[in-house]
Amino acid sequence: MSDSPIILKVEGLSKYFGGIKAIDNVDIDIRQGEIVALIGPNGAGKTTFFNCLTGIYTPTAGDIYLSDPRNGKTTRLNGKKPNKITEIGMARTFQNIRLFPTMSVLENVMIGRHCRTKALIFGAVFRNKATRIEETQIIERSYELLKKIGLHRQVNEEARNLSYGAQRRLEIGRALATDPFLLLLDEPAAGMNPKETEALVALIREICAEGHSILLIEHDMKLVMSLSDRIFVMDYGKKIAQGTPEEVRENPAVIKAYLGEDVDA
Amino acid sequence: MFPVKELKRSALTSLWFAFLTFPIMVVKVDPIERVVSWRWDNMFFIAFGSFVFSILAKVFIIQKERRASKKKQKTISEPLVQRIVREPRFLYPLALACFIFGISFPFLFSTYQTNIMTTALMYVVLGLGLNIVVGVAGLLDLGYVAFYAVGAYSYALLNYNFDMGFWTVLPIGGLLAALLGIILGFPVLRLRGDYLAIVTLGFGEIIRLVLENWNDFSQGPSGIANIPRPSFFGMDMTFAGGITYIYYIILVLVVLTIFVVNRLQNSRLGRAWLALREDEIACEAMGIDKTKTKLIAFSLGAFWAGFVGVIFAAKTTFVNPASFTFLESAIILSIVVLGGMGSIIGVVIGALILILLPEYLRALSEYRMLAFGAILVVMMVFKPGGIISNVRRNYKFKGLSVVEGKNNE
Amino acid sequence: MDYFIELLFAGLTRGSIYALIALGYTMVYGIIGLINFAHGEIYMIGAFTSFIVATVLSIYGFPLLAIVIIAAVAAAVWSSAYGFTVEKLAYRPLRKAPRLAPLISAIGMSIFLQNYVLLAQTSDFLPFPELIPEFAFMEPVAHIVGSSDMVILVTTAIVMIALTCLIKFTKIGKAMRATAQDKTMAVLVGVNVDRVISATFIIGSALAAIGGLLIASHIGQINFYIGFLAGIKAFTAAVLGGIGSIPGAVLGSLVLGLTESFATGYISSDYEDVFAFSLLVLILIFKPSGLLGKTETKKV
Amino acid sequence: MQSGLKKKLLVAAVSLGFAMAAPVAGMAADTIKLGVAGAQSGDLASYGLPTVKAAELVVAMYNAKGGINGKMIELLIEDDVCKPEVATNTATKLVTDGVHVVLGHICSGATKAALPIYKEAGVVVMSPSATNPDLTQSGDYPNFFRTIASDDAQAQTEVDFAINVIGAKKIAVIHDKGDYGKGLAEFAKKFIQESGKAEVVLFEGVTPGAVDYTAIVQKIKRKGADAVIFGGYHPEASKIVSMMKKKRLKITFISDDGVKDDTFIKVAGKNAEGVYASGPNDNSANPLSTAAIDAHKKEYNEDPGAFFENAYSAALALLNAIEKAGSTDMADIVKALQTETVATPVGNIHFDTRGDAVGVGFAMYVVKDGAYVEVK
Repeated sequence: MSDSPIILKVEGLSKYFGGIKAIDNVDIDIRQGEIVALIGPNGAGKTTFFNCLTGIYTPTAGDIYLSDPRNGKTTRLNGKKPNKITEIGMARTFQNIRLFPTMSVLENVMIGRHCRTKALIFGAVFRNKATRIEETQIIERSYELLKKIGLHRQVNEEARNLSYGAQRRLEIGRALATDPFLLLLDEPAAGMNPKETEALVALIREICAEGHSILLIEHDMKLVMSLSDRIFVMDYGKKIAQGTPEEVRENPAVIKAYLGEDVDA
Repeated sequence: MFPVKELKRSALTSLWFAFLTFPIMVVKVDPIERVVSWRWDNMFFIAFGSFVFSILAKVFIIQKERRASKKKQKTISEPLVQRIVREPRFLYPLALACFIFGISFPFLFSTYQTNIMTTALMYVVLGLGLNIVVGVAGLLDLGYVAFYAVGAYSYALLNYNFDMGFWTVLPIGGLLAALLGIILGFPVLRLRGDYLAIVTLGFGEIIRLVLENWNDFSQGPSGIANIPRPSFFGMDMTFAGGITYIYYIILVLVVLTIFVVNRLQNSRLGRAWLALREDEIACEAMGIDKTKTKLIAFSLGAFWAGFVGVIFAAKTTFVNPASFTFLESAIILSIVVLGGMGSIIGVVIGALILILLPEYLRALSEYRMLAFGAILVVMMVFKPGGIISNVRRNYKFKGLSVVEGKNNE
Repeated sequence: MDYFIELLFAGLTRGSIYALIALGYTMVYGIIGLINFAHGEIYMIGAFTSFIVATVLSIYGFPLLAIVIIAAVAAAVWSSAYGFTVEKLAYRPLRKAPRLAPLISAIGMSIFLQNYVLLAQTSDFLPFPELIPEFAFMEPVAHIVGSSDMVILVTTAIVMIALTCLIKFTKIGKAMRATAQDKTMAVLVGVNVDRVISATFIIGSALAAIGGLLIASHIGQINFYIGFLAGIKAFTAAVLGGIGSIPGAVLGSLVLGLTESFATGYISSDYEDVFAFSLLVLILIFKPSGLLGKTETKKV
Repeated sequence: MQSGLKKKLLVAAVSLGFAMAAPVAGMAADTIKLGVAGAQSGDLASYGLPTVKAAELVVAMYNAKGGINGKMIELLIEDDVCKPEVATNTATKLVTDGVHVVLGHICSGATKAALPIYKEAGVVVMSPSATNPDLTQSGDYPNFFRTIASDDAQAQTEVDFAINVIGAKKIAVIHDKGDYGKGLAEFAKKFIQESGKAEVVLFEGVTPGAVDYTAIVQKIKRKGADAVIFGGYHPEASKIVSMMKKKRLKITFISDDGVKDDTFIKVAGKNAEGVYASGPNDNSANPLSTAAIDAHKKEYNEDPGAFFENAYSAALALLNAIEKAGSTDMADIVKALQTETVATPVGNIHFDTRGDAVGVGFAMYVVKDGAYVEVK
């Protein structure tokens, strides 16, 4: 893997809230086709880090570069709006699920297609041929994705009526609908039972095999260790370790950070 | 059936209201003649009235709870109205019947009735326009009347200064309003909900104040008179003919608006608006350009208001700033919320109720506004979703062939 | 220079008037996030109650000081009662409803209360008794700042300090702050949220009533419609200062009052409201949460 | 396409409306229908209701005598809340109901909006209170008449008084930004400038309902004005005079008919002393006027309100014209109005070709010991 191109490069990223250093000078890089995990105790700044990457927060210092492996174009993400970043090809899910609760499962995924389609007022009102074709494609593509994440039987259900695990999967499906090359998953297994988690692991592998790279935050160490190619560890806003699962597992700094916690759990 | 404890509470409620309304209802002073009149009978009415009302409200609530608990097992059955609306086999004949009725209206009823109905239909279009902004996209706009004013003054001024005709100005008025919507929307749409509300309110007031103060431009508070009615291929029309003609224009506009709004709601754009209303951050993360999408909604709403504004000027043949106060915005907003946000039929019914009811309640003229305020409150308390809530078409998926179906809620 | 000082005091008086009403808006908004459109009407009812009480007492020949005190207490009591009742009837059932529902309910309540007073009393303007006498010691500066201006300025200052203390140091104040920050957490730590919200409405309404008495006495007249414009302006001031923030409401009110006063004095009163609203729009564009409002960190 | 149930409701609403409209519309055709339109509810109701009462009194008087040429007179009373858009509905309703002449409307804006409708239907309209000069001077409304002098005449009276009687050199012209007040103030400004004897040092509008007028009063003081001419209604006027008193500004305050109202004196109290206001000529010596007021007191147990005498006179003039013309045709009525002089509470009047009453004028009044007295 180490020879595939770097698609995300973060250099010296910092984010301060007033005097609090939520992220302090963090470097990270992700290569095409990798599954990378970001771990750390609660409050280590992982989600804040995601929010900086996806443009929800503006970083205080540092640079974020995203390179599209499909055309090799590199963009500096600092100060870009979240929707622009998604358009470039990095999509995310949320730790505290943010689906559109009263919209149907299908519609939730269709929203993901928004940034890859064009129809505006004219198309909406006149429903010309191009618009009709586009709409059909949106629906077909969304249905395919639902099949992949195993929600096609609940296609007409309202999103809020889904089980917790299904909602998490739907978030992944919705993010995939934006055609990303890099997918950020924020605690995708939180609240799932072991069976659901197993299915999730399979799903993530499948997504990765299709050519998407993945950066995930997760507390379930078993999942992290079995899934990740590389792991970054954060604590108190700083990156304290990085490496393969084996290297990280033996790193004394990591053990100290998780003091008292069962690392293998 | 009715517990004694509740009776006691009702008695307390009535005592409370007797106390509450004491200075305003009972005491009346004449500061010049220095006489005080004590209207004790009012206190009795208030106490008695609030006692009865509170018992009625209790009974209503108890029954509602009972019904709700019964329905728990089954899925909640939809109200009749919503079922009819959802079923094409009911809807289409009904829509056709309405349309035929609409067309024959001027032949069935007097010119006066036609005129009133024209006003009501204007508010239908205004409501539908604001519905795009508030109901669908979730942007609270308290200054909608500003765009209405822009439309009305576009026609008045363009006609007065350049002798432009109704049909020429109709699209121009709409476009000017939409343009203004974009200019205003651009800086303010990034504000959070309630800040947006006050800024739009302020903007509505600014437009009115400018019209009031800038005499050279708008002729100030005395307004512009003798605005011509729309022409019909250059023919002169009798007075009644003119009213009927405007009625048909607005009827066509209503049909057009319903058509367009319906299509917009079921489009890529409409989905984005709905999503935006539910979760802005998730929307942005899904690649939706928040500002652009909101701006489109805002200016489309404005466009419709401008349109109706032109018709308003043509119908009234006179405009002055007094027609475009905050109360007008509040009424249009009430139409949207009362009818059911986001629901086209709801808004249509809401507009007809709110505009026709006061017109036919002339007999109660003094109590009209009192009743209007009370109805708004009672309606919201007992049915906060509006008359018809959430009749929205969702995409239903049947196998691989996609059919547009109806909502499942 | 004299002219500047005259306008300065005119602006401060006007700003203080707005502040007394704006505090109620900002407190309610801070706690339940509702634009209480009926607040202007509560202010009007406060003014009317004090008008009725003061006139009745003066007809029965009470001394001025007694009239002022009784009228102020009565206005505060009844306004609070109205505020309490309005919240209970029109807002409390809507706490879990869609966001716009309580707003429409508030607009409806405002229209209702206006017409209630119109029908129960009169549509005419009525002379408000002069409750603030002309103090002899103010005479040398009366052309700049009169007795009633002085009383309004001082009252606003006292009210603001008292309110700040109340919120900082008392139990109910702490409960208010807790509720404003996180309603669910407040319940968990044992705060009776319903009671806190009621208390907020009661305090806000009482302040509006005091404002009503002072302002009506200052301008010397009253009718059922005075709440509307004053309410809108005060609300604008609250937003300007950062809605939800108590010092913000006062600062916003003073800024608004001064803007209007100087705009009238140096430019033209034709466009005084245009200046006021333009100022609001400008400030919100550059500082979206108002002058002293907290910039919200998005919780993702 | 989903217009759905809307019409179901509509049918109900419309039939309701019909039920209410029917008794009025269904009367026999051989009555003379006198429409009365104006604000009868809302915040301006107090300006419109006295007109209804005046019409009721006059019609009762005529009908007691057996009507006009054997026909009884029927009243059609409609509310326009002084809003232009409502006024067009009101006018349409009256025209649909076959009205012959209309007494109204009350506000100038509403009148302007309604007039084209009456014009097309050939209905003569006479207002007791719409003072906007355009109504008669533009020549657009041959069917319009009024028993009140227009704003420009009133402004002329005020300006002449300020310059010639008071001897003002620097005049501040203030208005309330409203239809009536601003129109009047503009004429005042124009006449002052044309006279060349005084200058307008300030011309500005105040916001009605604002909580405080200190800034504008300080500005008047700053400009060194020796008189204020105010165009608008009494609530703002009383706020301004009391604020002037508080800020120790002692200059002459001259205002208009909207202020020449006893409510002004009640509200402004002792601050009203010395305020000048123009108003219709004093008719207290006219026996017709006293008779009309007595009739009102007898019938309604209270003193008549604003514009009562003008409305009473207008009703008399209209019915007299129909009687003399022997027809309800617009052309005949117009001719009779212009040629036949009729004795009314506001004097013996007829109308000029523009529609203004000849014989109605303005006089200046001053508040003295809590009452308006005419300045001789």
